[in-house]
Parts: sequence; C-alpha cells; structure tokens
Amino acid sequence: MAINKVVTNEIEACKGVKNGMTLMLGGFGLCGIPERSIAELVRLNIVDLTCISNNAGVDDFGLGLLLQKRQIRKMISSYVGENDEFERQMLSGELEVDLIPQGSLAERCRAGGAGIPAFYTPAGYGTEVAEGKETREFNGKPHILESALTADFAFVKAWRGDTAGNLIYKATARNFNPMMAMAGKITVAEVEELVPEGELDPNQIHTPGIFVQRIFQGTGYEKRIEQRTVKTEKLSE
Amino acid sequence: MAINKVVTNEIEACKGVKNGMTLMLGGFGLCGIPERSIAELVRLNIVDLTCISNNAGVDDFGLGLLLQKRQIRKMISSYVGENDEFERQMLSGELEVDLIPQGSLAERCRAGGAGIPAFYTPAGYGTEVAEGKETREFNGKPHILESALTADFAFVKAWRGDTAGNLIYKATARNFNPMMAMAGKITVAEVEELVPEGELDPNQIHTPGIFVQRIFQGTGYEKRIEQRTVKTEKLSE
Amino acid sequence: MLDKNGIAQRIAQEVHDGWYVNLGIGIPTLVANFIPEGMEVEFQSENGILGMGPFPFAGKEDADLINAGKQTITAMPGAAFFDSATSFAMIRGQHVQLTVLGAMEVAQNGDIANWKIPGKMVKGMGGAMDLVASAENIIVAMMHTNRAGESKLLPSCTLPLTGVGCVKRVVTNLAVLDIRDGAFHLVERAPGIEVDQIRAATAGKLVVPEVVPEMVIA
Amino acid sequence: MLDKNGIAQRIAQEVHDGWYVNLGIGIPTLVANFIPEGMEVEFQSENGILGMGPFPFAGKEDADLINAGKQTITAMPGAAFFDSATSFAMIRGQHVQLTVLGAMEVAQNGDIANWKIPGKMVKGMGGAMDLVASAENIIVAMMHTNRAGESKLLPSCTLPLTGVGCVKRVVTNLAVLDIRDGAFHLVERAPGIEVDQIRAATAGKLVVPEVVPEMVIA
Repeated sequence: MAINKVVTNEIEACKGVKNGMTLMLGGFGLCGIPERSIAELVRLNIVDLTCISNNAGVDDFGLGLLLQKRQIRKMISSYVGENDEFERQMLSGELEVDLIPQGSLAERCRAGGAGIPAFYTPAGYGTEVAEGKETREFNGKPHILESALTADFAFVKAWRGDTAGNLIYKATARNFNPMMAMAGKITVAEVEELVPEGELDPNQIHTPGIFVQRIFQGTGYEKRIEQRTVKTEKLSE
Repeated sequence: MAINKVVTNEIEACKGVKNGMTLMLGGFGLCGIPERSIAELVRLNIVDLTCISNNAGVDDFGLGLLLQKRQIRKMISSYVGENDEFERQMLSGELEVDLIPQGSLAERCRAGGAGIPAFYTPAGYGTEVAEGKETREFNGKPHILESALTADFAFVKAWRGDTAGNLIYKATARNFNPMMAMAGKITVAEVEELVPEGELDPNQIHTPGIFVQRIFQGTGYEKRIEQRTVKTEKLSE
Repeated sequence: MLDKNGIAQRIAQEVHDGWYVNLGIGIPTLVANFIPEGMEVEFQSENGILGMGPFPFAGKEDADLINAGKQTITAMPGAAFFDSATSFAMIRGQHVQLTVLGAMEVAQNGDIANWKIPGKMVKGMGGAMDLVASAENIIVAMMHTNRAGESKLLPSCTLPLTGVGCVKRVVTNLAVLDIRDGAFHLVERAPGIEVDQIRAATAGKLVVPEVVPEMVIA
Repeated sequence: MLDKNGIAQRIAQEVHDGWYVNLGIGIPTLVANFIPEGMEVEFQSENGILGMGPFPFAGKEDADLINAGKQTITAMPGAAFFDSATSFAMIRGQHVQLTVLGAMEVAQNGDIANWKIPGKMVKGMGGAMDLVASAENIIVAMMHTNRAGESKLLPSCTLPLTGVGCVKRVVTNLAVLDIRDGAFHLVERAPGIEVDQIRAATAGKLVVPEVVPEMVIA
C-alpha cells in the first residue's frame, strides 16, 4: 500500500515553517510557482527567511509578496530581472543576495537531494561567483567547486499529483520544481489536480512520491503571465 | 523543423565504430539492452573494446556475446553476477575489469553527459574502490572524488522514439539508458516503435532528442527474461 | 533456529509505517512477503522502481519489469519508474529509510563485506556500496555461519569491504544483534536457540545482557 | 547600419543545418525569425524546452509555456520539456551547438560582461554564466556602442565578468568581428558602414584586413 501524503490545504501543508528557516521555492519567473503555499507564508508572516528560488517573482506576485513584507532575509537566486523591489532591497543592502549561475543553482539543488555534497562546474570560473571557491583544472579547462543546497522546506507546484506524492508537471512549469522536491527535508507539493494512487501512469511520473512529504490540491490558481507575447503583434524584442 | 536522426537499421547505426573504442551500452541485466546494436557489433567483429555497462549480459546473450568472441578488452561495470564467462575471463586476467558502485556508475555517466567533470560521493569510501582516489570530508562524513565517464558511442534501447530522437522507455527497462544517451559522443538509439515528430507528448519524453544522434526501429526483439519468477510458484529465494 | 523465511519475517517487524525500503537480493527480498496488510510501505528496487509489488501470475511476466535481482515483478498502484541516476539519488540522498541486504562477513565495528572473494569469486558490488554508504538504517540478513560452519560475525572482515562502520543490526538464523561500541550486542535469540549456541557461532566480540528474550514470530 | 532585426538576420546566417541553438533575451530571440524554411534547427530555451516555436496567437497563450525571457511561446512538433538540471546538462555538456546572447561589454580577449553594474544595476547572470563557460560557439549580438556613445568592444571589460575568453564572434549594428589572438578581427561591414566608422567605435584592438566585405543581408 502506497504511503499517503495528502494534507487538507496550504494551511496544513505549511505547518512547521518557522522564522529563520531556509526554504526552496520552485518556478521560473511566475511560471510553475507554488502560489498557494506562498500565500500561506505571507499570511503566517514568518520572517527572517532564506529563500532559494531562481527568481523572486515580480513586485506584487510570487515571492515578491514576501519581499514586500520584508519576510526574506536572504535570497539565493540566479536572476533579479524584472523585480524592482528585489533590486532595490539588494542594492540598498536591506536584503542579502547570493546570485549564482542558473545551471549551478539547478545542479546544487539536485546534488542536495541526491547526496552529492559537491561537484565541479566550469560556470562562473574567473568571475565573482568563483571568489572563495576551489578552482581545479579538468581536461585543461578550469572549473570551480560548487556545494549542495538543501532546505528545511521545499515548496513545489505540479500539474497533477497522486495521494502517494507522485508528481507530473506541465510544459515549462516544470523548471526547478523536480530538483527542489528532491532537496527539501520536508517537501510540500501543491497540485492543480490530485488523483488517487494508481491513476497516474508510473512511466510518466516526473517526481516520484518518495521526494514528497505533503501534497494538496490548490484552488484559485491565478497563473499570471509575466510577458504575454502573441503572434499578431509584430515580433519585437 | 526538428532535426531528423533516423537511420535505416543497426548496420547504418553502427557505422564508424572502430577497434579500440569506448562504448556505453544501456540495460540492467538483460532488461532494456540494445539487442540489435549488440548483434551488429558481434557481426562486425570489432575488437579491443572498452564497454561501460552495468552488467555484461549472460553467457549467451547481451554483452555476453561480445565476451564470448573476445571482442572486449575492458569492462566497466557494477555487477558480474550470473555471467560465468565474465567471471572466468576476469579471474584469469584475460579481461580487464573496473568494478564500480552502481550509483557511482550511473552518476558518472550522467556527469559525463552534463559537463560535470567530477563529483564527491560517499559510496565506496574505505573500500578498494577508493584506492587512488581523493578523499574529502563533507559534513563530517568521508567522500571520494569520482570522475565523469564518456564514450565514443553510446547504445541505448527505448520503447518508443520519434524522428527527432526523443525517447520514451518502458518500466524498468529505462535504467542506465538515459544517462548513457547523454554521455555518448555519438548516441545510437534503437526503439521498438519509431513515430513521426509530433506524435509523442513533449511532456512525457524521457530522453530529449538533443542527446541522440541516430535512431532506428529495431526488429525481432527477443527481450529474454533472466529470472522468470511468478506467483504460482512458492515464493523462494 | 530460523529458516530464510523466518529471518525475513523477523526483519519485517523492523519496518515502520510510512517507510521506503530497499531490499537486497536473496533473503531480503522475502521480507516483502511479511509486511502486515494495510501498512503503508513502499519498496524501492534500485534498478528503477518505487512501489514494487509481488511476482506476477504465470503468463503475466513482463521482460521490461524486473527488480534488482532480475526477477519479474509487478508494480503497485502509486508506483513510479525512474532511471538509475534518480534511483541512487534516492539512496544517496537518504530518502530510503531502511536497507536490508545480505553479507558474507560483518565485523563488530559495523564493516560489511559481500561482493568479492579475491582470486575465487567476484559478484561485483552492484548497488550495495551506495546503499551501505548512504542508508541511515542498515540491517544485514544472513546465516550466522557459512557453509563451512565458520562464523560470519567477525572481529574484523577478512574479505574486501563493501562499506565501513555502517551496519546497525544483524538478523541471522540464530539471533538479532545490534552493533555499537565495537561489539555485537545480543538482542534476541531465535526460537529454541540458547545463548551459548550464539556465543559459539560468533567470532567477534559479543555482549550478552542479563536477559535475552526469544524472538516473537507470529 | 543594422537595426536589431538586421543583427538577428545576420546571425541567422551562422546557424547550420542540424544545430541546436540557445537564444538569449533581446536581440538573440529575434534570430529565430530568420531561419530559412525547411532548415532543421531546434531552439533550446534554458527554462526547459527543446523545439521552441513562435509566439502563440492571441488567446492561445499558456501560462505554463514560456521561454527564458518569460514570453509566452509555442512548442514545435518534436519538442520536449525537461527540468532545469537537464536543461543545463545539455548546455554544460556541449550538446547545444550555438549560443547567441547579448552583452554590455566584450573584451578583445573574449571576456564578456552582461549581468551587473556595481552599485547601480543588477539583473543577475541567469543562465549566461553556464552558457558562456560551456558553449563551443558563442556569438554576441549587441549594439556597437552604448547609449552614451561609448564603445562596448573594449581592451578589457570594466564590469564584473560573466565569462572569460569565451566569445568567438560579435555581430553589432556596424560589423561582424571575430575574436582571436587578443584582438577584434573585422570580418564584415554593415551595409553603408565604412571601416573608419567601425574603427572609431571600437575601443579594443582592431585588426582590419585589406578587404572588408559588406554583409549580404537578403
């Protein structure tokens, strides 16, 4: 009998999140972010958080909501991009920010979940990112040593999930979610559709349930689009 | 327009394999092995091969066929198991064998495909496997440094594939195939069913076509079962 | 004295609700048969399945669906298939709560040897080195002595190691023993087995408490 | 002088049949519009798609289907979705044949800076550091000078680096230049642009061959 991971909602799912914890949050921009869990973290007003997430949402959505309320002490991300509040807090020094290459971020999360404490990558060699890190040549090419990332809680968003915690993501909403699911001590998955065990094809699971501790079906997804771009408009930058 | 990777058959697919090359071959035991490509390698009588494969088949099937004909100079595997000829050649010194932990083998192939030259793992620390390898402690636990593996050719077997080289494996026949597909300079995929581009759901691809250079639909798969075990027999070891 | 099924049955008592468990080849595989109905447990097989079910009915075997012992199996509702790298990510990342495996030798410091007899036999380590280097709970399932009647619980291993200081508990045909502080601590006797028999069959340092209960096997 | 579309059109000529190509945000994204019909090319976007297609028709946008610039896109027949770790495995493992990206500065030794102006602006490196550290073919698409009219082709970068010695070719509104042996080698002039204009706009060492052909833009 499969292990049942179902909790009622985001309130149950976020139980145990405390001030000062390290959280991982899936998503790329606003695509594939755990909307319901973020809303609950905002409501709980938990502070002093270290958040590992590729981006920090936009000013008024996604992780931007936690930034607005100053709940985040430190961000570990690859891109600030189009988030003015993120950039402002970082430049003013209110927010500690560790910017790391996107591929290294993804791989460091995977490493954390996979029991690999460190690995070498060429990304960032010769840049600020390499400062304080071991450098070593392999096949005549310099690499830097990057360490694994883990989190007290990982929050991921999937398209479909089953009671055993198996997850299937949709299109590019997959992004960082699978690696972060692996790296959370407690991984919370919110899904658009929750089905009984046995309804998902075991051959099509993206994240096996072993990586998920809690799962719930979210409601009222906004799924905001950051850069709506369509064909009828003249293609432009 | 997707990049067409289709070749006619195993004869076309194996063109360019030369004596002394390093090959990766997917499969676990006889499950998910590239039967047609192996048959062609036997026919071509290419020798002095280094083969990276979790096992070496059984005496008269899978890589065992190449062992019988003394085409393999060196095996890199995790398990000799039930292959008497493999064990005999190894113990007599006719065959060079590098035995490495199964998880390290899988991760080393993935690393080779992912441009990660080396990583740390706890597996094998304090054993023969660690001899000559760097040891380092992380979080109070000793680890050894393992390096990436790549191959001149990787041969993988999938269930379904499309003309763009996208692959879907079936059940536990997936095993080492995805990582080896990543790590081959030239990756040859043989599939039970080859479909036009656009027929596979892009959300369900296990190996994206970028990792595959040649694909063909194989015929006459034997898919031999190594340990047929059924419920009507009394469960026994 | 326990037979192989008895050992498996005793080990099944170590399995907790909600655990993911990896069972090695041989006796460990039998453990799955003794999990109480309704208990939420999932078996991982390192060749790429979570939610491994019983052997199939004759005629229903699928060459593409096997366990790490290469036996034909079935998948339970809620199962998932994955590749070998992901499988060992689960293992190395300590997402699997219990590993049960066989051994040729176990030492009183927790070392284990189970993959090679130099010059004579080499099975290969398969996934065992990853499993023992990573798992938090490792139980060894084996006979207390080898075919020659020699103890397999030793002061130190004589064969090439699979892992160092990793075994926490050993369940044999004679006893349950915990390994800590450089000794085998006798926890339970097999039905009908006396402490002296266990002492005689244990070459390593054995610590025997005042009371050694007999196993309760339902 | 080329506009942004002109730069993209010129870069499209660098794309070979059978290549996987990663296009960065901005001008590079436009390159996809100029690939000849029938050419077998697949675009990778590092957020997790291979076989990226054009923007959707209005009303067909899918919030779950975007490119690395967070724009709504479509998927071509033969496309595949994957996670970020797999995406950068493709990039780091050199399975992507060509990377086109923008830059704030490029140096004559191939260094590139495009993610930060200390104290003023920080976009973050996103996937750029992985891309430039890994790709065998890197083409920078950018304006030859910045808004203040200063050259972006420098003796050495003044901004924090994204990668060292990695840029092979630069295509600007004025010229195509190759980087080798510590200098910018002028390859082509944009239509209507004289060598002297390029010389004046290039702060780094510029090597000009006897004949500098004008770009052919269909």
